[in-house]
Amino acid sequence: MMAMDSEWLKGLLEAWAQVMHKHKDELIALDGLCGDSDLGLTMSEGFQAASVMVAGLDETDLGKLLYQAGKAMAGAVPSTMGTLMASGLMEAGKVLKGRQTLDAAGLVSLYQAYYEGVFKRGKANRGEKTFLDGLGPAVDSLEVSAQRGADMAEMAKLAAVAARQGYQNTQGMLARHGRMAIRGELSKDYLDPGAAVAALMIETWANYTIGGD
Amino acid sequence: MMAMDSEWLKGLLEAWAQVMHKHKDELIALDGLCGDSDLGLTMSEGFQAASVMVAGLDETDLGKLLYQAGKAMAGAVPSTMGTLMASGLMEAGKVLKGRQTLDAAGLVSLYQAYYEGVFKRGKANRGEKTFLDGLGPAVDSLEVSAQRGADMAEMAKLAAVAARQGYQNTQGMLARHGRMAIRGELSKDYLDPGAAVAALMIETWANYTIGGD
Amino acid sequence: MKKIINTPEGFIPEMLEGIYVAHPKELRPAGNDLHCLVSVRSHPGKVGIATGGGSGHLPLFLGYVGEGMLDGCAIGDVFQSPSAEQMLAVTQTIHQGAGVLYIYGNYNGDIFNFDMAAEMADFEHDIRVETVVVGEDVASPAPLEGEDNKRRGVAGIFFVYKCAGAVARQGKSLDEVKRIALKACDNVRSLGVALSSCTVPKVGRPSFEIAEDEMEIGMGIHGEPGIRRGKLKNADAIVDEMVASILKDLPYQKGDEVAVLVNGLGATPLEELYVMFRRVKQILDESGISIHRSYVGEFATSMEMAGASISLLRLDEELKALVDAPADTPFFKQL
Amino acid sequence: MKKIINTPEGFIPEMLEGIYVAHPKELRPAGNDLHCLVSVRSHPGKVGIATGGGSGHLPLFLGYVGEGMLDGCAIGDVFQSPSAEQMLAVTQTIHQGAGVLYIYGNYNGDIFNFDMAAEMADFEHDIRVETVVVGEDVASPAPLEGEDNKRRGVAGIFFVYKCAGAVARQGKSLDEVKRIALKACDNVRSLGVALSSCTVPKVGRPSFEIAEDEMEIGMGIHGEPGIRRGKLKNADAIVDEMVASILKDLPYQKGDEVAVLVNGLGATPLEELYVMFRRVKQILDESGISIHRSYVGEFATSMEMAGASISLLRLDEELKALVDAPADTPFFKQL
Ligand SMILES: Nc1ncnc2c1ncn2[C@@H]1O[C@H](COP(=O)(O)OP(=O)(O)O)[C@@H](O)[C@H]1O
Ligand SMILES: Nc1ncnc2c1ncn2[C@@H]1O[C@H](COP(=O)(O)OP(=O)(O)O)[C@@H](O)[C@H]1O
Ligand SMILES: [Mg+2]
Ligand SMILES: [Mg+2]
Ligand SMILES: [Mg+2]
Ligand SMILES: [Mg+2]
Repeated sequence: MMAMDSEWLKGLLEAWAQVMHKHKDELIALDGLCGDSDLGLTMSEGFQAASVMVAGLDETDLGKLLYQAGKAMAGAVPSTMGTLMASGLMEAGKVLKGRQTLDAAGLVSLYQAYYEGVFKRGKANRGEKTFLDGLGPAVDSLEVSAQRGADMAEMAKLAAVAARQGYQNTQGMLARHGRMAIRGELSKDYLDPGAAVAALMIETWANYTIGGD
Repeated sequence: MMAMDSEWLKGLLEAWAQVMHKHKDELIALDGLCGDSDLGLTMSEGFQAASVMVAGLDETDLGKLLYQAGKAMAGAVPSTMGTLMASGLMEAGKVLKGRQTLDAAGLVSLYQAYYEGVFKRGKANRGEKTFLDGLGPAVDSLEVSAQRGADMAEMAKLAAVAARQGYQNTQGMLARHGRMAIRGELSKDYLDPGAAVAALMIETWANYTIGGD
Repeated sequence: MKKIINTPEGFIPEMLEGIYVAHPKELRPAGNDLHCLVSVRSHPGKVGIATGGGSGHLPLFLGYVGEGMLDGCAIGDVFQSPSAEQMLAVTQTIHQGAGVLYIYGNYNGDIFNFDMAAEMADFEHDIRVETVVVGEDVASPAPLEGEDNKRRGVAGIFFVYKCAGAVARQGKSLDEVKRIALKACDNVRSLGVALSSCTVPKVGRPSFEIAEDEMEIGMGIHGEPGIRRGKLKNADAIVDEMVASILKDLPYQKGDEVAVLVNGLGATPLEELYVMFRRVKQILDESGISIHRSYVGEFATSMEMAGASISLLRLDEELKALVDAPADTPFFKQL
Repeated sequence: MKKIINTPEGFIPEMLEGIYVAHPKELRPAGNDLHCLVSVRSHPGKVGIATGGGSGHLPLFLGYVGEGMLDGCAIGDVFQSPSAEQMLAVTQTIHQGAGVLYIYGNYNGDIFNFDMAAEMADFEHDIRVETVVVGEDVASPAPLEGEDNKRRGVAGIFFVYKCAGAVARQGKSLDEVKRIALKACDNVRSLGVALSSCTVPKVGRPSFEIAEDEMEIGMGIHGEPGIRRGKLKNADAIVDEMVASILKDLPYQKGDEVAVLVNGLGATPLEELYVMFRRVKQILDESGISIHRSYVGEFATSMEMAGASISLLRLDEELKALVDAPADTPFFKQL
């Protein structure tokens, strides 16, 4: 498995940009059911901007790279999810500032900080049908795996399953935030598009981690 | 034949009001072909206002009555034809000021002044497809009849024929004034609604004169 | 017809009621007729300026009654002239000893009634009245020498009010105020483009039909036919065509200065007017004409018509100073 | 989609170009980004006030940047938040040594970005930023004690700008300016009615469907659902329903004074707004509430949406003086 250093991080951001680009139309359609159909555009543009930004930086501090990726995302796509993803990246950057590589614990804290950044910005709780209902179960899973000393590949696999499951569980939840909340009870019928982004992110990281074995 | 005094004039204005009311829809339709469909409304309201105004006046001066009739018309219907009819009445009032009755020459000067009032206000020449193409031939006919000493009934009959003929001759003329002028060459196909009003006025006066024999 | 009104008959009287209760410190009716609006302020010895015309063009006409602009205004029903007596009532009220100037648009009904009012003012009240009829819409050809001006008056009348109002405020004579108004007329040109029709409430259906992909260049503010109907083009192409028509109507030379008015007809968003203004500026830059002052917004509307007009006022030092003078009216304030 | 634009992508950048060339003596961009507008004038020691939000609402937001109102504004694409960095650029430029107050409407995207900008301003530039989020649309229920305010910000934000801008101009502290802005928020309530949709250029079709004989009371300025959709009623009935909802949301008593704003959403003619204002006045008269000052016109639009909103600001002596203070911005002047 490759070392989790600045090259690894740049590669991860590039992989995220690629997957959002690949799933652009799917995300647009998903957001179109109750929202304004922009999610595919903002996620592919936003992660692209973040990836391009860090690719050009001669920097090994993971925290600084994450922070700059967040700022690039924020500048490129000031939509709800764009700003939330930027907040996640920037918070992770603050927490990991000074580190050149990550171990398993460091990886967990990256995602914890990402979650924290999105939470501080959006103030949504678990179960309120947002991105956090996709990312949250993955972070939980990572914490448990790390505690029992699982290896990185296993951690990644389990987290990807948890994120996907979390995304699927958003169907049935009452939306409390954003445009979907306007639908009230009707929102329960739908999957949450933001949580789909979380699932894509974790699955992509998992493939990147395992593929890089 | 009744004397042409203030009672006669009040009766004439009432007869004009009645005929415009009776032909309201016809005038609306006529004005609707190239204009804004208001002519039936403005003529019936305007002559009604003029008639009601003079009916309530304890005044025998024909000039003053005509002037007040004109002012009432002007206040009630400030449209193109409303203002032109008001101008005709007011000019006739100025010319006949001080007279209590009319003879044949006086009657001719009433219509001459009416024509003059409309002409001064609207500056249209004969043949330009306006009210004056209905009233003009009638005034010409009255002048000729008066010159050869025809009696009132005959004068009236001939003038009515001339006015109706004048109205019919507006078909084929190129409109140079008002809304119809916007149509350019196409205007030639239509009869002029204002000239129809002139024909109705003269015919009504003729019936009033002959009927009052 | 989708409007926030009570009845077609009540539309204008109720609108006027609203105007008076919204602007009690600025406007009052002359006599008891709400259609006759005059400024609450008077300046003895000042030439009075009156205007008028049909309703449905707010802020035209009554919106410019105030300091540095007009003294009074008579308005009729939607697109209908007010009566001569209403104009007379305004004239009598705003006469401050120095006579009255009428400034209004070139429409039959208005001309007939203002002329009649002027005669009554003279005959019945010994008030000297002078008249300036504004017709600056280049959609119809310029009058030949000696011919009557058949051009319609559209939004450019704003500049005539502005210049005449400023010079009247300086206490100049009726002849001088009239000279300035005529000078503004000589130097102002306008052209409009319509994208959709308005609906006169008493009529209840759109005044004209226009397809979803069409525009009409030169259409009048009551829906009178324009120069040409064609496919809706993009903003730059529309403005190019409009400004070209306006510029070729007056001799312009490099170094000339103008005031510009980009006017919305009612339903066109301010954003679009600024997109247009941007292009006007580009064209004038290329022609070496500089913009001394600009106005972008709704200055003369046709109720809910979509579209816009462009007016240019060619300036010399005298007109520049008058355009720049302050004004304070319910709808137009310049510091 | 019938608009005078060049391309959907160019719409906002070109609109902004137009704004700068039309108001060169009043507005300039912060940095090189046209989306960041700041006043050309500065007053050392004055609290800076910034706002921002999506485009398509002119004269909101940027139109109120000027003397006695706002110092700067960041705007995004149509109905899209500007970015935190754009807000930060404005913040840095308008900081005059006394900190910056953000005043903006209660929308997710704006909140997230302004919050991020405030953090950056603090962390990266040591500028103290305070925030007042305006949500005064009574179409959604009032927040319960301790709950977040979910109400949208609509045209009533104008009054918050006006009061905060006036007190900032007096040289008061950031805390004091924030206190006034919050006080204005506490006392302002709005409600709108929509008759037709606007079309976002990049989307190309109307944002919502509404039948020829329908209206929606309480619809948001981006087409968010309202309180109820029903048959289009007459003006008095519409205003009655709107004002009743507004009045019952705050305790009012006989003798109270208010400022009133009757705001057009874009395509509704000024004439109709005055018909509405007339009715507002009648109702307030009946309730013993007197109108201290009134505003009728387009203050916050949704491009070419037809409809209107009514805002009332309940006044005490302190707010009255601030509402009355002079202002001089590109789109709003008060003498
Ligand atoms: N407060 C919040 N916290 C976390 N996620 C949120 C919040 N509000 C909305 N979201 C997420 O944002 C997604 C929509 O994002 P986006 O399309 O960018 O919104 P919009 O286009 O309405 O601004 C939702 O599906 C939801 O997952
Ligand atoms: N300058 C003029 N002189 C005489 N008659 C005129 C003149 N202009 C128009 N008319 C007459 O007015 C008639 C139309 O009157 P009206 O319906 O009141 O006009 P509008 O509704 O367009 O104001 C025309 O048929 C024509 O006879
Ligand atoms: Mg979206
Ligand atoms: Mg007619
Ligand atoms: Mg409008
Ligand atoms: Mg508008």
